[in-house]
Amino acid sequence: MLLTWLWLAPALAMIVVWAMPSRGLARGTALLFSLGLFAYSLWLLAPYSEGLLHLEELGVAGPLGIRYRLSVDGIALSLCWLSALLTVLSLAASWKADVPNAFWASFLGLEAALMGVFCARDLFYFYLFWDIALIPMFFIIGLWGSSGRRKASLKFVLYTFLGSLSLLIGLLALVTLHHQATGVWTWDMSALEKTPIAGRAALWTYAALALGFAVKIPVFPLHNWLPDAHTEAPAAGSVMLAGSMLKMGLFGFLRVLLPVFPDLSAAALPVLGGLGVVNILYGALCAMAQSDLKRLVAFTSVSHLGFCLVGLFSLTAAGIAGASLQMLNHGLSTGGLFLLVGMLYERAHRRGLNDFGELASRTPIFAFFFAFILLSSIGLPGLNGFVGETMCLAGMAKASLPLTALGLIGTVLAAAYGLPAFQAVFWAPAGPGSASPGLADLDLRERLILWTLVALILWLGLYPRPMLELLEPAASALAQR
Amino acid sequence: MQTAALVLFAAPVSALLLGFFVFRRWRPEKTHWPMLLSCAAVTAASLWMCVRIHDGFIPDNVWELPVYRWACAGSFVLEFGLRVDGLSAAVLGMVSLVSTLIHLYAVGYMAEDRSFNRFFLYFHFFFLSMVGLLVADNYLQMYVFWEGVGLASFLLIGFWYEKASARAAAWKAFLTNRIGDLGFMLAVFLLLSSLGTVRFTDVFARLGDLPHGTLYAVAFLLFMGAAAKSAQFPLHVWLPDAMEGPTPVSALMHAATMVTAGVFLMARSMPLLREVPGVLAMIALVGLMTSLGAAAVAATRKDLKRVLAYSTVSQLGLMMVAIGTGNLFGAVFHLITHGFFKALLFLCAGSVIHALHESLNGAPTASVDDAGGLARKLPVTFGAFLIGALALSGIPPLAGFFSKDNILEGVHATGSLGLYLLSLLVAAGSSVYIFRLLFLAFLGERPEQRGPKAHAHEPGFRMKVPILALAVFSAAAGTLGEPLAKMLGAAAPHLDLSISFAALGAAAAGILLAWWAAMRRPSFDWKWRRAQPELERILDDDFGWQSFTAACAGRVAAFSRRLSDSWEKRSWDPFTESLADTAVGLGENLTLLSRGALNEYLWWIVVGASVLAGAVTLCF
Amino acid sequence: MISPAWVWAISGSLFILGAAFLVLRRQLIAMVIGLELMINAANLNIVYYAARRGDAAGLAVAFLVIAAAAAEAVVGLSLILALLRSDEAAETDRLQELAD
Amino acid sequence: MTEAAFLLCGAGAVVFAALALFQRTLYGSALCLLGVLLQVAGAYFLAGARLLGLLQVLVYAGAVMVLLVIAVMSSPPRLARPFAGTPPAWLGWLALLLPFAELLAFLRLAGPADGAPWRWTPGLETQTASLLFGAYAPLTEAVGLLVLVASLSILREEP
Repeated sequence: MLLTWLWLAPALAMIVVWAMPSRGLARGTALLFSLGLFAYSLWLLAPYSEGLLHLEELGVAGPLGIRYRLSVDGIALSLCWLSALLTVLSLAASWKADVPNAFWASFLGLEAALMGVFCARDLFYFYLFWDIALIPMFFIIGLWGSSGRRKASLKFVLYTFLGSLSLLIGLLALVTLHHQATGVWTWDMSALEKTPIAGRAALWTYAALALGFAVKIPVFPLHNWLPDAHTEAPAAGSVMLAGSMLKMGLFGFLRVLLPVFPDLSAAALPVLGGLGVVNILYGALCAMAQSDLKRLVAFTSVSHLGFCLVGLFSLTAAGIAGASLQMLNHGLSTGGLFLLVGMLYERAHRRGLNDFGELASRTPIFAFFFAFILLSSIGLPGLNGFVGETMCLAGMAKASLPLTALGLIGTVLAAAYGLPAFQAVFWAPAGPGSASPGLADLDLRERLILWTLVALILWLGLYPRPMLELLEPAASALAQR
Repeated sequence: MQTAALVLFAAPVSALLLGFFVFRRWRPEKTHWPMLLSCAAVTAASLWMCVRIHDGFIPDNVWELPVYRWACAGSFVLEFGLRVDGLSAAVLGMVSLVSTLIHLYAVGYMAEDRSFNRFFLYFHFFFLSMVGLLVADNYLQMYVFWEGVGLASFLLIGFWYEKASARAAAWKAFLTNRIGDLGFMLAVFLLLSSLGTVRFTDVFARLGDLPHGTLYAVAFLLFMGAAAKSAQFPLHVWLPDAMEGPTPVSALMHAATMVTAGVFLMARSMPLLREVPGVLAMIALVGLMTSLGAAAVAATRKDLKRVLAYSTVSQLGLMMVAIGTGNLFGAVFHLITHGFFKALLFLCAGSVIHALHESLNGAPTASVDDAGGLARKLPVTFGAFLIGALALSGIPPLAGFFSKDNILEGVHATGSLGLYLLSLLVAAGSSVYIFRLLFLAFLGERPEQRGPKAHAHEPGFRMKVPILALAVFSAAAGTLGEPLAKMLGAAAPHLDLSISFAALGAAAAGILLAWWAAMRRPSFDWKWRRAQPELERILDDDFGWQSFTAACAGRVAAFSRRLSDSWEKRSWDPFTESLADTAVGLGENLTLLSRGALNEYLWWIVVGASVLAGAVTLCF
Repeated sequence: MISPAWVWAISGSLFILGAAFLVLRRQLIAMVIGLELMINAANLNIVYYAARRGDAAGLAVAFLVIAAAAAEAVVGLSLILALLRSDEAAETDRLQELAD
Repeated sequence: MTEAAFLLCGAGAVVFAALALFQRTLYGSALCLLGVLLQVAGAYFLAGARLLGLLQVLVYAGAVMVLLVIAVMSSPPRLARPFAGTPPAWLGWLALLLPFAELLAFLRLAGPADGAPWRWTPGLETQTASLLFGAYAPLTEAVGLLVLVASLSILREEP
């Protein structure tokens, strides 16, 4: 029952928080609960043995071989930590927002669905949680976003539904083909591994599943929903969206596609690896030209996830471990950036790059944190971004050199979008209409949030070994296939 | 040795932490104390290491200490470790010595600056990264500190961030370094994917099983990284603009230490380079081209620090020539002596700027027009500048002569006369531009100069001590030849009289030319500018290279704007959104069918029935 | 023995004429007439085959069809009368909306 | 011979239907419908289903036509006579007299049904009758009830 609590507890808490009489009470319990859940997910490491934590199978096999199975490996556990941590941080960050109970409840609901996705072992439950995760995020963007929230949330939902439709088709095809080939109805991932399906049918299933996951990662052509969703979502919402929801797509690749179709994934290396590189370059180039800070950060996350994709499809242990580490790094650094932009927006209600002037002198603490997290996101060595990117590209170097070189150009472009933005907001003199004069520096609560992020970034940057040892067995297991 | 290595890292880190958490809040104007202490500690440790290695206490001059395993991933293992051998100890010694003196100088120079604390934090962070870079035991760890140094230069060049030129220069420096780092990193990946390790010892031991193509690529890419950091031809655009930073920054980073990191990388991967003679020749060529071009531009610049910047580029080119001709000892020896006298020249320029502070109203650099006849007002600075100039142009007793002479011998040994003659030309050029600066700035006044007729005052005591110390070092550094050769395990330097006389002649010719141009014809410098504005513009623009790189950057920015605006905003985004509108439109058209006209309904019934009937008849 | 094709031709043309009535004429009453035509065409066919094959059930069906058609006509016409009473409009293009 | 007559009646029905379509007035159409019904009745007779033909004339040509005529009469004048003018008189006579002429012609030429080449199965009608009130009894009752209910629709509830 250990794993079931991981998603069941936040679901129950959601209802409790929703029913709270006063808003302050709801906010308090939500934050306390998320802290508790984070501690619980850390404690889960204790019984974590080599390979899978343990297989939780409840109830009897339902129709078509569907059975409630949960299990978690190193990568899934780290993603659970990430979502738990980010929920705590985003709840703490939106402490001052005057929002109804439903706001806090939807975050807990989102957390429950995310935990479900990361722990699901049965494809049916995986899909179930996959779609449930969409609903709270729709409310978060739709109800509490900024001006253009209607369109953005609708676009977000339509895009992701299209993706999950293709995912559903893929899953159904996979299961039926498996049944035809082996005569066994099963949705269990480990049973479906290395299915004997081959030929065109396998190709079409693979394509459908890949499309379903690709919409979520936002791979290049399907990424339009991301910038809008981010610019319109509230700060906490975009932290959760960028921090953990984008990882669901990658996790899907990692957990479903790679083990089930190893040979096809190897064949798909040039296509999907290439798309990863396109993601890196496209995200970086678009970020260079943005004038809205939040939109810039949104495009940076497109670029970072491109690295994850490249790492994943190098199909080497280093690449996959690097990709999963990069998922964590991206959660921390982009989540941090969104928190910072949120704090800025909370004070000045403006997000334009040239709306602010010499913030370095007016708000030095804010400047320090922004600089630190921005440097981690453009991959300065010694911080976590660099570790992830190096591992991904080192993995890909084994597979194909031109892709690695193109990926590296992404790091140069990262400096090209990161530093001018920093200079425009913090160093350039304040323009006539800029909102800098009245800005107050960070208070204790915000500093505390950011110090945890800085500490994690530094720890992952300087000494990533313990985290890598956690990710290593799962990654090399995938790579061997 | 263990403790010395520990001090190397512990001292700067603790100073930084102290500075950031303690001094920043309570006593910002005192932050230089922990920094100076840590500098002293590091200098002591490194000198002690030099002595240990020199006296042969360490087996075959290499001392390695694996510290911890940074990341393990599948086939390759990345470990952080220290490696101090003759090369790194020598350069470390020079770097720490020069840094301590410049830290001392900076205390005086930046005394009245309001963000004094921030300056010293960045300054010391640079010092930490430089030390880390020198003692790294594998390429990846070197890369980590390599970028740390790049970040420090970004922060320090853009220290006075109110000025747009400083911001632009800082960003340009970081981006160009990042482009070079792209090559460096690609080389690291090549090594990782083919050998599985990047430790120097393992890589150099297993050079054999690297295919020649990869070896060639790795060497070229490493040079690309070094070229960016040491401002060689294609990627040297950032160094002249880097003079926007405060003078101690220019002195320490853009003269003595940071820019030599590229040469250090080349020296460090010498065994690898020796396997690929083609790349060595290419390095020599690029080095020569850079030094010639830089010398030509330096001889015509009016701005004090810009002349010195181009002179650094030229001297680095010379070091690259030494590396290119396989003369590792010459390059490292010149690197060390250059570190001393170039730092001295920059510090003297700093005191000149400090002295003329009022008339410059805050500009970070002084032009020759502002100076003029300073010798009488600033005797100490003039004396030090003279020593530095003599050392740079290679007059015998001083350091420059020995190291430059060694490089010329190396070049001569390769037998290619053209290379030798051009190197002589570079040696002459270096004495031309430095003495032109000396004559214009210090001796003899010119009508065009708005020089300090009244009130230039000698800089304070704290700034004079480092200048005098550096003057002594640049005078005495020549004697370091033998111990350095012993540490590097290279052949002891011997003076080939014919080459030294040729070098001395070139230097003397250069001085005479400078004297003739500056002193005999006082306003020559201004007259030819008015006569050929075209030539002036080309030289100012680095033979058109600065504007070319700016144009490339502009084109990339324009492409990114076009990509994000016209593609993302106007065609791809609306396209996906139009899918929704077409769906809605389709729906509306379908509703037109049921407008309520009964006859039409019946008509559709009849049509449907007939189609059905047709289908049925077709089936049977 | 005439071939059934003739009978089919006749009942078919009757049926099509009925359908034409239904589709072309705007008055509701004309539609009812068209409807009756269609029913008779079908009935004619049934009777022909019933007679040819001597199948009593066919005739029984014909009986029932006539009865049903009568009931249907009654209801149809009463509806039309109701319409006529309400707003004097018995043409299809006036009757666009369900609610008036 | 009777088959030919059968076809003749059918053809007549088609002619009348075509005429109905192009009548300018509703009266005209109604009359033509009467013609069609009678022709079809004739066809039933010739097919040997005499009871059916009788029923057709009785129920259809009688009751339904009356209803139809009432509906036409009560429809607004503009509608009933859209192009001003009454239906041509010959049409009425034709509709009524043609079946009798056919019947007479048939009886005179072919004689009674016994000479029908169609090998009428004797007693076809008795079988249908017994069938209607035997196996199909519930059905016929239901249809009767249907007609009764349908006629209720004529009642007009006072507004």
